[in-house]
Amino acid sequence: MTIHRGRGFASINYPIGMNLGGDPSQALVHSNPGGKFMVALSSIDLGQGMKSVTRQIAAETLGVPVEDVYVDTADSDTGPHCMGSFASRGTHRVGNAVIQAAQEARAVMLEAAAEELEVDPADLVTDGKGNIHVKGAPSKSITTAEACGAAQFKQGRTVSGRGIFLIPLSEVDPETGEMTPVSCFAHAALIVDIDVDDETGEIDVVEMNSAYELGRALNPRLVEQQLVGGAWMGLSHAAWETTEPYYPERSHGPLDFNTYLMPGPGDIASHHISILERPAPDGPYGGKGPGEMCANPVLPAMVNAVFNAVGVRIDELPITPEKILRGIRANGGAQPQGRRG
Amino acid sequence: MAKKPIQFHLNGSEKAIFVEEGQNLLDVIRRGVGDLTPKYGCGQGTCGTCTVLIDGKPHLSCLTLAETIEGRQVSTTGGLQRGAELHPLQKAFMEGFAAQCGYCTPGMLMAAKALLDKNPNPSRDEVVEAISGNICRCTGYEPIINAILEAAKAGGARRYG
Amino acid sequence: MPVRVETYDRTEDAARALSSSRSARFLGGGTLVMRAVNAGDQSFDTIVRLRDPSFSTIRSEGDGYTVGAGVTMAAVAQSRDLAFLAPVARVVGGPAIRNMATVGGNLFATGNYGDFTVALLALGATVNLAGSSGRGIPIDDFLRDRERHATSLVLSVTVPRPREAGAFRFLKVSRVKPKGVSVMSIATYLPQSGGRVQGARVAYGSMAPHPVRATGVERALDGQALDAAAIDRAAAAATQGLNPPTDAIASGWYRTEVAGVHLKRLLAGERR
Amino acid sequence: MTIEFRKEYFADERDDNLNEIGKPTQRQDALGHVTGRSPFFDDHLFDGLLHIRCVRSPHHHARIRRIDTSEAERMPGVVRIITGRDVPQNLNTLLSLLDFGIDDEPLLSEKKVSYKGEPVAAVVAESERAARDAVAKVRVDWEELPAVFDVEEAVKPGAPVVNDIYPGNLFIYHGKYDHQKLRFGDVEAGFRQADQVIEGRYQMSPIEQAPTETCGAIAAPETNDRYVVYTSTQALFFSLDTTSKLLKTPSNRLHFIGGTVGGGFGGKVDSLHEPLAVLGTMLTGRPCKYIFDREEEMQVGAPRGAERWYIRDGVMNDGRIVARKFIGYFDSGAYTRLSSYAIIKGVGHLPGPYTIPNVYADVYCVFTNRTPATAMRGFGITGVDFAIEAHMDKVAHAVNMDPIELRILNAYRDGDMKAHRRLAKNTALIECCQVAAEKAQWPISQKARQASSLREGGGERAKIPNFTAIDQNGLVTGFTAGNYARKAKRSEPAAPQSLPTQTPRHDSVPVAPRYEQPVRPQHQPAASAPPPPAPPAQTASDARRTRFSSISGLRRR
Repeated sequence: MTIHRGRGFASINYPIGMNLGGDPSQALVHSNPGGKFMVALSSIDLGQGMKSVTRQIAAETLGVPVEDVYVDTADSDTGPHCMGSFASRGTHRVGNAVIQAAQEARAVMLEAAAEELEVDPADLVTDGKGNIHVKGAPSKSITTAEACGAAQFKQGRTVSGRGIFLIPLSEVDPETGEMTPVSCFAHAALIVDIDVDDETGEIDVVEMNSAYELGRALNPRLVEQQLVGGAWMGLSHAAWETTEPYYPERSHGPLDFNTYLMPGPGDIASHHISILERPAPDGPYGGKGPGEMCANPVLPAMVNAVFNAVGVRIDELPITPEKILRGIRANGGAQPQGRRG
Repeated sequence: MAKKPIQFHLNGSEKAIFVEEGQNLLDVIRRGVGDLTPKYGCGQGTCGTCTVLIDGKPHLSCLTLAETIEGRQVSTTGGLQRGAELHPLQKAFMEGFAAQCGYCTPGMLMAAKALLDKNPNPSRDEVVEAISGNICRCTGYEPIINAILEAAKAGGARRYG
Repeated sequence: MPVRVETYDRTEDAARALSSSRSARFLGGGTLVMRAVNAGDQSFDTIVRLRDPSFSTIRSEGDGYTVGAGVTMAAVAQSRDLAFLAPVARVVGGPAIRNMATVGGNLFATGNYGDFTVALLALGATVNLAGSSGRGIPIDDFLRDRERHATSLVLSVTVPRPREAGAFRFLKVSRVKPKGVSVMSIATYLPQSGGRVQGARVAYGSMAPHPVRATGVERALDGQALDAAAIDRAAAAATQGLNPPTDAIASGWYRTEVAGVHLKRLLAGERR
Repeated sequence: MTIEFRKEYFADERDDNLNEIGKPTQRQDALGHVTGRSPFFDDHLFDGLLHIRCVRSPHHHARIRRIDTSEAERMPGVVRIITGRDVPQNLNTLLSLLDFGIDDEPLLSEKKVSYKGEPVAAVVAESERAARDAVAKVRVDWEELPAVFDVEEAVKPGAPVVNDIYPGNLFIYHGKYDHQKLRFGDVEAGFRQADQVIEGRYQMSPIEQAPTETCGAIAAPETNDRYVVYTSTQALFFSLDTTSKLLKTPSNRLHFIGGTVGGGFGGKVDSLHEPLAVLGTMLTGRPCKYIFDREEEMQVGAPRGAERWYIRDGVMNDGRIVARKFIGYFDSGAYTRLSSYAIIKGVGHLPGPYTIPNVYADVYCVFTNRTPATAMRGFGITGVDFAIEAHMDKVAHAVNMDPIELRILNAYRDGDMKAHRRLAKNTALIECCQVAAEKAQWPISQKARQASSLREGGGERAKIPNFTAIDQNGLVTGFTAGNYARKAKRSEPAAPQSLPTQTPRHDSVPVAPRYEQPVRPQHQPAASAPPPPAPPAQTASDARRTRFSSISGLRRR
């Protein structure tokens, strides 16, 4: 038995959202008289953190603490239209809609504050802690709660805002494929180290090192969740998962989690991640969308690592011990390609 | 369809309820009693989202014939808190961002509780073994394993639920 | 058909209920029967339960142990008497499954399941059925006619105590760690006398529709010292007479190719 | 596991001093998750809830001669059996909401089934068990038809017709072609100019999204003659509007509630459950739940479709890629769902994050007798990225070059023209390559370490090729175009000129949509060879000014 260490590399970019029918999303923001804000969306939180990231975006834009904002997702009676949570579009598209809505609400709040303070609204700033004050004169201030209360009990204003994000519909040229598919791209590069057993074709994933560029990390912990979980899913796609193990034959399709294989908690490799943030000019606070791209580099990096380890090209996913073993047999034995780094 | 009366304890409080023949415990806890914390994930015993403790040991409620729990103690995530105070595992899962969609979380918490109740200072391998019957599709397991280890480090798990 | 549940306190009543209906299933830990109930399996409409405590006990008897059919994998793993079987019980399912899955149920597990039974087969256990007046059926025979025994109530299995520590070894090959179903499992019982293997029993799981003996391997080892040459001959004979199945986990080709490799590693004490 | 933020990269493009953005704020839903009280769709209890289970095809391809529900209807607990006749508008395609594609999929099939597991009837019963028992009693008289499973077999003349709307087993793009084209420069000229041509074939597997919560919906009568629907959908209005269309019910009579979903990964877009749950409620007046069990989720729920890619690269010995050609086949399964659009998205992504002067792609959306495919995390991209990056490794090997240095050499940079004819901006592939190499201690050359996405792009690399070889391969007639071909035609919505929907006759050649003989990609003579890509220039570009934008927190160039 020989265990061969192999290293594989892959780099990718990922289009954020998709220009499908203009890819719109909308948001409504309003405050109660106590200056607490509600964001109403019809967007879905599938675990990616939609409620949380839009909450931070709304708070930042409104200029209030995050505790003063709650996000309600997905009631079609109250949440305005959204295309849905897919294509890494949520943060980017919904985030932009929330910014627009929050800007409108913020403008009303500042107008109300200006009226109370008897100043020009253009001279007012928020401190993000619940206060509005005259730029350069912190003592001339009013709380956001007081401003919103005055708006709704004295001045007759609704502290509210509407937002939509819509890209002009991209036409696709039938002859050349010319189009404006998306608005920005995230990037990643990943190196995976694996051990391959040349008698059984089995793989152990030893370590991953990666760099992800995903625009501004709006919430670093949410980004971390996506990257760690996404890389696991990438590994899973690479070397475990299939609904049709003998594709294109339709036989032996798994019917449960015992036969639909995914890496278990004992299969995970240590993963060292670097995050780069090149803000997207059109993203909310420069954010892109890390949710989907995180898995993608792992698949090719894994097959490339197999080649580096034993000289077998796996061009059909998933990588299985059988495919590796057949490859080694076809080559007349393992052909390690030499250590990298 | 014939129904049978059963009595058992759910999170320390006594329940008396009629169950249908062949009904599984998950269904009884959720629809019968109204504790919605254990989740349906497969009905096959392959995902662990319905994990509950029966007399302190983890069981899959979807594969447990409801009438077999007559007189026994059943614990769910619904009973983890002590009053308003979160269980150390719940705190650690929050602080460690160990939940994304949150669907596997109640099952994970019960699997972890079963471990810490008998082994307050588990090794990483023991944690991995303890959650090996629970599928998580979001997190890649790492944050969950770390959260359980953190909860163990914080101690006091046995004083809860 | 809605499902009916019949609960008995006496073994003979449960056995009678089971044998009198082709559409009755015996409920052990629930991992097989309740899964089928949940899936709406139309092949049975009656669940038979037994509440006899002796059904879940482990007794030391003569040169072996009688393990109640209702004993769970968790109970096996914790039993001091059955310490030699603990490594087998521990690789069945996750902790929750092990608190439920029973020795009796494992005898009927199909497909990639039933690893515990593989160990029992290698150890030469006997299966004790209700109403068979104390005479157990050799597990080989039981497995051969497993379907025929579906209407019989398995009371217990009797497992001979291994003659020496280390004579019994077990390996489960899985794609998922730490818990996954079998690519294959291998159990070997190789008692030695005078430095030579006497009475080799080697069994596989997931290499046939039910756990089977690897007779070619046994022949290659019997009467031999367990040295590298004998191990190589055993590995070469690993799949003699077998036609391993193709399923979602692995193809028959792959199982055939790697059975010898895993067998060799098990016998040589190599761990991967 | 370690995570680090490399704030030194692109620091001048960000303002890192914002109040809430960039903070590790706790998730709004964390407390709900750890207490088990986050309200998923199935966490809403209704008295008198009915359960829906579908009767599914055991065959991959079969005509339905007769569906006999009489015995099932007499089963205890059965309240209603629904068949296709009960569905007001029993033909749909998901993206019809965006005028993309032709209705091609029934909610409950009436005439034939095109994949194993396709639903042909639904039982509504008092308990799940009663529904399952009744499903087992529905008798369907099937006439099995030959099936096709391989994408390249399916597009051959004489292959079984999977989907009557598309008799060639291919989705029609822009009312005009049986595939989506990408043409940029002249790949054949590029191959002639190249030192080496490297080819590869890559096959992605179908993959199940496998969320721990299976797909489902509960519908119930609401006051004011409306229906409330609790749903696991990933796209609330997609599901609402699809339900509105299939049930011919005004959208304001539907009140959809969701937003807390136990994982989706793309598998909860298809809107199969909401229409049937609402229909059940309409027909019985009672709350109805329709949820996949795990077995259905695994094999009937739409997977990420398999993709097959052929890549042919023309490469110079110094590693520059001068031409890249793709032939791609998306296995859409029996119906379109979202595969048609995945291809548009994928084509816009080609040739990957590299600047290549000649790029060609023909990508086919192929119908086969398997479970329809749909979205999944990485929609339209994951499969082709696997192909591209596996191929890049082969190219590196062939030219004996370090794989990372090969990527950096060919990487797109700010200002480069992409194959879909838009300029690249905001790029960062090179920096990711450099950081990954550094972390893993994978040595790369000084030149590769010093490269930058910000420099040496644009200029010659910003130009659209003088000549692009175009062709009419795969031309079809009989279809009109929708939104996505306005450049070709601006008039009517997408539809075949006469819809063969009411009585698809499998045994005769469909009349209306007529295909030209499928033409496989051919070499196109080129007028002149385009120049090779400009190698990255050696001079640093101008210093760029930054402008600070307060609300976005960005420094803009």
